[in-house]
Amino acid sequence: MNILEVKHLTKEFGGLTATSDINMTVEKNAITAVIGPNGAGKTTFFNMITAVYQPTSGDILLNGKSLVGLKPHQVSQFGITRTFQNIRLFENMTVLENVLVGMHQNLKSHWIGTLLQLPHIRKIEEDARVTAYDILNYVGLENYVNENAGNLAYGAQRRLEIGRAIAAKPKVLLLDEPAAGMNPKETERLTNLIHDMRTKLDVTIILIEHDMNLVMKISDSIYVLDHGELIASGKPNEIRNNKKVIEAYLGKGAVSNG
Amino acid sequence: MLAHIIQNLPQVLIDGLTLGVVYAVVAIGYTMVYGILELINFAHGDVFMTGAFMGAIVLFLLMGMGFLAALPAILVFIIVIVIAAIATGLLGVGIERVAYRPLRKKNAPKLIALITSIGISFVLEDLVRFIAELKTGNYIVTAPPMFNHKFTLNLHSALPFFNNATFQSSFLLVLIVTIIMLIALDLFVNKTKWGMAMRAVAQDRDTASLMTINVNRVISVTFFIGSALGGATGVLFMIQYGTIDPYIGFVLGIKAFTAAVLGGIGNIRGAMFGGVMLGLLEMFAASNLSIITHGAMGAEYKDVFAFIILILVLIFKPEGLFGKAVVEKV
Amino acid sequence: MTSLSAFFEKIAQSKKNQSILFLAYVIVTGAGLFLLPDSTIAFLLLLFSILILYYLNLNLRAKWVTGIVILAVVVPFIASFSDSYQTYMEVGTLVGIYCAMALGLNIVVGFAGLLDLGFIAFFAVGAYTYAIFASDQASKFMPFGHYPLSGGAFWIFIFIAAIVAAIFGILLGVPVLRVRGDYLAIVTLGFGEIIRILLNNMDHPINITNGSMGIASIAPPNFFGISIGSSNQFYYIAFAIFLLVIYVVRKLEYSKLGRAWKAVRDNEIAAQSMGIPLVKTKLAAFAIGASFSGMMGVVFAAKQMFVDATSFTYLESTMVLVMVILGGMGSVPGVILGAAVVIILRTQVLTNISNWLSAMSSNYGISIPPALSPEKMQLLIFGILLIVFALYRTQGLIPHKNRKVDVAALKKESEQAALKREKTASGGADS
Amino acid sequence: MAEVSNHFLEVKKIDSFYSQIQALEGVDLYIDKGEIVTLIGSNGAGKSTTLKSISGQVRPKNGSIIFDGQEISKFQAHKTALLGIAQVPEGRRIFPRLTVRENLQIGAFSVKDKHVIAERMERVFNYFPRLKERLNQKGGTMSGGEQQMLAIGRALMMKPKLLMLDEPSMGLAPIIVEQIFDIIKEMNEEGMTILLVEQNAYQALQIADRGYVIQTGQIVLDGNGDELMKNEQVRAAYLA
Amino acid sequence: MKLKRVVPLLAIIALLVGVLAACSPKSGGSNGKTVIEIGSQSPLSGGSATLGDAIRLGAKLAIEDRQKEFEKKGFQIKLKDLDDQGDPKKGVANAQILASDKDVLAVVGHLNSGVAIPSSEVYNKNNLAMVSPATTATVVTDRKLPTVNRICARDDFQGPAGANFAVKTLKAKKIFVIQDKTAYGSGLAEQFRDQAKKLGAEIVGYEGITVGEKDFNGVLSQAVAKKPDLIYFGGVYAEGGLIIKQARQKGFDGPIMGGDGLDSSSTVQIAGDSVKGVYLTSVAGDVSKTEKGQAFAKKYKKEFGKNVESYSAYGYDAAGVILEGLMKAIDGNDDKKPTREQVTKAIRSVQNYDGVTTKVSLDDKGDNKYAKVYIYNFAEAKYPPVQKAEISQ
Repeated sequence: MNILEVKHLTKEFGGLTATSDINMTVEKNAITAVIGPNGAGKTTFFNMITAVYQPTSGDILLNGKSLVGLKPHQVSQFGITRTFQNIRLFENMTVLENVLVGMHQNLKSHWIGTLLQLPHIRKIEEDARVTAYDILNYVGLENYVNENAGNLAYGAQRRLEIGRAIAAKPKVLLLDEPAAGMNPKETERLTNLIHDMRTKLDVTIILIEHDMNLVMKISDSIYVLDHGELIASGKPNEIRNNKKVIEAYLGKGAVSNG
Repeated sequence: MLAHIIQNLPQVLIDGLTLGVVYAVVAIGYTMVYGILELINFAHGDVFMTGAFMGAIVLFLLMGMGFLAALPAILVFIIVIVIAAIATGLLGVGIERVAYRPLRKKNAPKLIALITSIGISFVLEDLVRFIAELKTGNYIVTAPPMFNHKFTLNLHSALPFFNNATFQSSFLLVLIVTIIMLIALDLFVNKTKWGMAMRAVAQDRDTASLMTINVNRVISVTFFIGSALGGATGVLFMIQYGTIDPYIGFVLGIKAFTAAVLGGIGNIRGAMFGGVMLGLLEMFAASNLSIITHGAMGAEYKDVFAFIILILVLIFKPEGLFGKAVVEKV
Repeated sequence: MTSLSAFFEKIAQSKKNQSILFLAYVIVTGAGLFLLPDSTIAFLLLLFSILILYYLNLNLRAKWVTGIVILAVVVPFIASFSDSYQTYMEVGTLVGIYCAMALGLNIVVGFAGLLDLGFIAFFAVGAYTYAIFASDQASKFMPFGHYPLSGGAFWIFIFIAAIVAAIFGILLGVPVLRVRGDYLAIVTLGFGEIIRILLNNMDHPINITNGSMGIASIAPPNFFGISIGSSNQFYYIAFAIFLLVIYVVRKLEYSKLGRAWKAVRDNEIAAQSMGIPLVKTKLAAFAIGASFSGMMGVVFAAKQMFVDATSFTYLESTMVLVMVILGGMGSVPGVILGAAVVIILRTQVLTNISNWLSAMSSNYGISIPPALSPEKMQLLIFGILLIVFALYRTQGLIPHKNRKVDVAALKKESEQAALKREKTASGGADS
Repeated sequence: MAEVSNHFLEVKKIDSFYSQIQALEGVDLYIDKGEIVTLIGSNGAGKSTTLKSISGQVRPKNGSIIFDGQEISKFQAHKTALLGIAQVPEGRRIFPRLTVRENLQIGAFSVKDKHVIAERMERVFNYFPRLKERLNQKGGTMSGGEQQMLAIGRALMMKPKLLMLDEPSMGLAPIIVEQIFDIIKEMNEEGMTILLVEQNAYQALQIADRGYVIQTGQIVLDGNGDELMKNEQVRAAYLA
Repeated sequence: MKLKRVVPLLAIIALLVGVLAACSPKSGGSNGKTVIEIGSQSPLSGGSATLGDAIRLGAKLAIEDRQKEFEKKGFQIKLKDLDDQGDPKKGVANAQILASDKDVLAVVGHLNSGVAIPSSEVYNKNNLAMVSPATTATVVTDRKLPTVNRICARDDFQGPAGANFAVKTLKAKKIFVIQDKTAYGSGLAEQFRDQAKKLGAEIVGYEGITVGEKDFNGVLSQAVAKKPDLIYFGGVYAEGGLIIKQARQKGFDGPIMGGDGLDSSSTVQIAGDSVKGVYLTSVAGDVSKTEKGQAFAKKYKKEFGKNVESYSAYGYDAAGVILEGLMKAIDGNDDKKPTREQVTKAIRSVQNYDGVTTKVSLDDKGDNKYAKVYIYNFAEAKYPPVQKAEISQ
């Protein structure tokens, strides 16, 4: 079953085409990778799915419903959350609070209830904290619960972004370069985490990544963008041997040597 | 009703232009600093005020030494405006050194720099008031009258639907000097090496520093020019209106800032346009609001009128009339 | 020096010692105020105990109870022996009023990160809301009803004003949402000015605010038949509202809404991506922040018995902002301290120094020009304070700290919950 | 501190931070005159930070940087540039509202002599004839490839002793990337010392004399271009 | 304790030390005399500082002049002068200070009606008598507070008096009214407008300006275009001076008229030569007209090194009324220090007090029956202007 469909998605910035006519179908519970050189339009593509940008033309369908024209927070409420390439944490809030913000749309508490100290609202908040702790545990940040998010190390910040995103209980999770800045060991942990999330959290994952090891290892399918155009898509093996991809991205050397 | 408004139009234009060019030059000071540091320099209005007082001091000194009577007025004026401009320019550089540079080094949030600028503004207002009061017992300072020859623009005989308009020679002086300043600034910014450096720093500070540009020095120069222009305008203001007090900068500063935002903050030509436009609008509102509203709203609503126009402009064009929309990179 | 600090260290370790020392401090300063009833220092030192209390290592509830007892009972009681009783209580009332306002602005600036330079407008709206109906002003444009309303209406008006101010907050918020960052500053400034000019001019064509003449003879509030007119009575009203505001702020700060504010402040785009509606969240900040000011506006109008537009200038907006920044943006105790320091400086310290100087000049013939009077140098002093704080203590007097949760307890709860889940899961499998 | 170095540029054990986060941890590298050295690594590994630490945009907390016998780790960016280190920043960073001519002129900001500036501009046009056609166009209106040429040209206007390029291939079509790399090679052959930061490891290693691999702020491998190209680890991580 | 925690504490302590200096012990009357204080509140800073300072100095001189009489009875009179900054909030806070000082038995003040109204609520609560030399707004005494008195004329006397003069004497048929949107300016301008209308003059415009600005050309070009016979300005000299000047620059040669807010040397200083042909109504008489007044002016100049302002003499007389009442209260209390109630009553009962500039008899509202309005004209750019008429109620 296709959970997400992207049809002819095009974005222009004042005459410059950032992405043009991108089509993509994502099966439920699949892991899809979007690769391509820097500046190929991958992040713009993510921004359109999450409504940070509105596409110039084309359509995005989640479970058959169009997302075009929605506000970012509505897209999130529909079940798509994301992480960011240049980390966007709430730096002056604690790690736990960051995850709690992620849970925002699923919390049934209301501020008037909070002021009146209604017992069931208190219960919701208490449970939320426990759940948030569980999530932190899950992404391996249980020792930084009270730390300010801005003070975490780079890799930990990336994991917190993932934790925050899954706290929103997304149907589709977009990861923008989750392994950037991680060493091989951390990358391996991340790879396992992504695998695990797919099975445990029943989530569909789309990721942008440059680390080919990771991409080839976990993706069910790969889409390759170059200059805003989709130049190839398919299973990892197909992509690995696609000439166009090799020329545009992996480097010509890979052909002769590979 | 319309006839009334049209009759008065030449006079309103002259008065609006006088006030508008003053707004324009002060607005440029805001815009230059904003363009380069993305900081609203709230103290700029008070730099303008300090310039007016420095001009007054020089003028009184010259008068005390008897130069005022001995020299032609225009020469006295040039001496006064040049000295005041240099002094306020240096003041601006000093303010940047003391209050903004340390924050830049610390990478402090922008709001903090805004707070220091409010602080500087308080200090300047009070210091000037304090000195003026200590000297004269009254902080309202009246300059000796200069350039008060009266002209009448005899429009009525040629164009009977207009009334005659009058102005003083100081109006011509203000207009000519501000236009010279605006042209000189425009040439400086667009044609000289330092102007180029300023634009480069405004566009991309990090990269500019890679081009052997001493960013701090460029910022100092920017503050010097912006403040010197402000100070010179202060002198013009003193000559045009004759009376200054330590709070003129506050009142005028808010308006000039509004003008800068109206034109698109960070854009020098936008500030010029915004200033002149605001001056004209205000003058138009002051002389015609009660005619238009049949007395329901009088001249006292002119500021409301100005602010509402600003808010409307910002709602429909959040980056101002001449500003460029900045797309945040995600 | 080292022995001294070691000594303090030792004391600081024991809660009991701390409490004893604190009690001793309160007694000594209280006795000081009792014996030197006109000494402002004694009064301020007694107030200072609240700050000490804040730093004590006691549990939260004990601190709250002690604080409330000191402010509601000890201070007014001792001060009542002084000739300056009303002055002290007036200062206390003003501190209460401005603390609530600063806390309101703190929601907008500190929590939600929206710079507001026209905040005093909401205070004005609150004050006028009450003033119009508690004087015969309303009868000038209202075709029905008898005005002034009775003093009992005051209590209702506190809430009406909160709502009216909140509506104005939303009115301001709507255009502001399109504008970003520094543009926001000028729009809010403009809004504040518009409100002030309107209040000053709405005497024709319909006389709503009585224009620049202001509204005089505002009826005093009435509390079960007691007419409230003096500062010591208003002190309790201001104090009660202040407590309410603190309660609201403390609860909201760590609620879903509070987190949403801070998330929007820290990163708008990420916050939206987490499902936070930007418009609603920002408007809530403006509305709630404004409502505090509105409530205190009513108290202010009732206390002054006269309102006019001159009390609501841009400078006042800046002063409230100064309180927030000086105290520490986003930090509730900091903002309270900031407001207290600014008000006490303005109304007591500077005035006292000026009076002393003028007494010097008349008693000893030392002539000090009035230009030198420190009271007039308020702006200078605040200006220097602002600069110094911005440069050297960017985070304010009491910097904001995030509340820390008890990790051990969370861990335990989480384990228990996991156990429970397992049980039900296995139970489900069994059946 | 009298640090000595036998190399043209030597970076010794620098630690650099972005606000509180450590971006570089004891990075060591050197470049000799006339070399092309490349620094490869994934996004966020610390490549750009290394360049910025050398150029003075980021001030390293510890360690030293010696250029031409001079300790420069405490220098501000414009001073470093005056010494002859030019950096072509990541993403080109040309001045969008300056014309092409002004962008080039600003590269020679420290030069007073107009003839010298004209001369240098001619040299830049030799490498990038396309720039000459667009002299009066605003920088921001040019295509990505042209912008990259302009950025390199702007750096050349400084007549640098060391040219540092930060991801020149970023977002460019392969054919343009090839052109750019050819020009880089050409410049090097004419005597320019070059430090090249690239994600496109294959292409970078092909033209480089030596290379370093950086991972989470640490240099994990170094060697000459061929060695690295054959290294299994490098191949696995970057060449797919 | 960590250093970071100590810093804010130290900051606060530093502030407290600051207060220490401020807390002067009450000097219990030199040479064994009982101290009685008279408060004074007027703006010593801000746009109308010239007027405010004149009140303060006038009061000071009055106290010095009668000190001997009180010393004979064993009292020493002191002036406690506060700066209300023309700000109602400041005024109220100061009023609170005065009220809580038990030695203060009466207050001279204020200049601005907007400040006097809320402050007098505090005085009234504390039974503290106030005698105002200058607040002209009708509402000040219309509230019928027992503590509130004034010796100057009310707006509903001054404004109409000006209108009478403008319409009847100056024969103005078309009048343009400008006001500064303050309590004082609006109040006066409104009274003027209403009376002028009643007398059959046409009000061709009624406009407001913003205090603190310097450019009033917008309003003035509207005014000049309407070709009025007279421009009336309700407001203070800071704006008034400029309006006069800019109106003349616009070619308006007719008479310009204003209220007592223009009755200051600063008007001349700001307007310069343009001030010629300006008329003003003032509640303050010309001291130079009488011998008594001339003597006062001389003494004032000698004492303070400044020329008298319009309100110098009114400050002097307001304090004089207080001292008169105080003396009566002392006499009525067996030469002991009287209570505030006694002083309040005694002041209200002052009749036929002969001051340097006005005679004072207070009515049941606290208004002065003998309050007069004077009309002045600037024939030359020189202060004081020439007195043209003296109008009694």
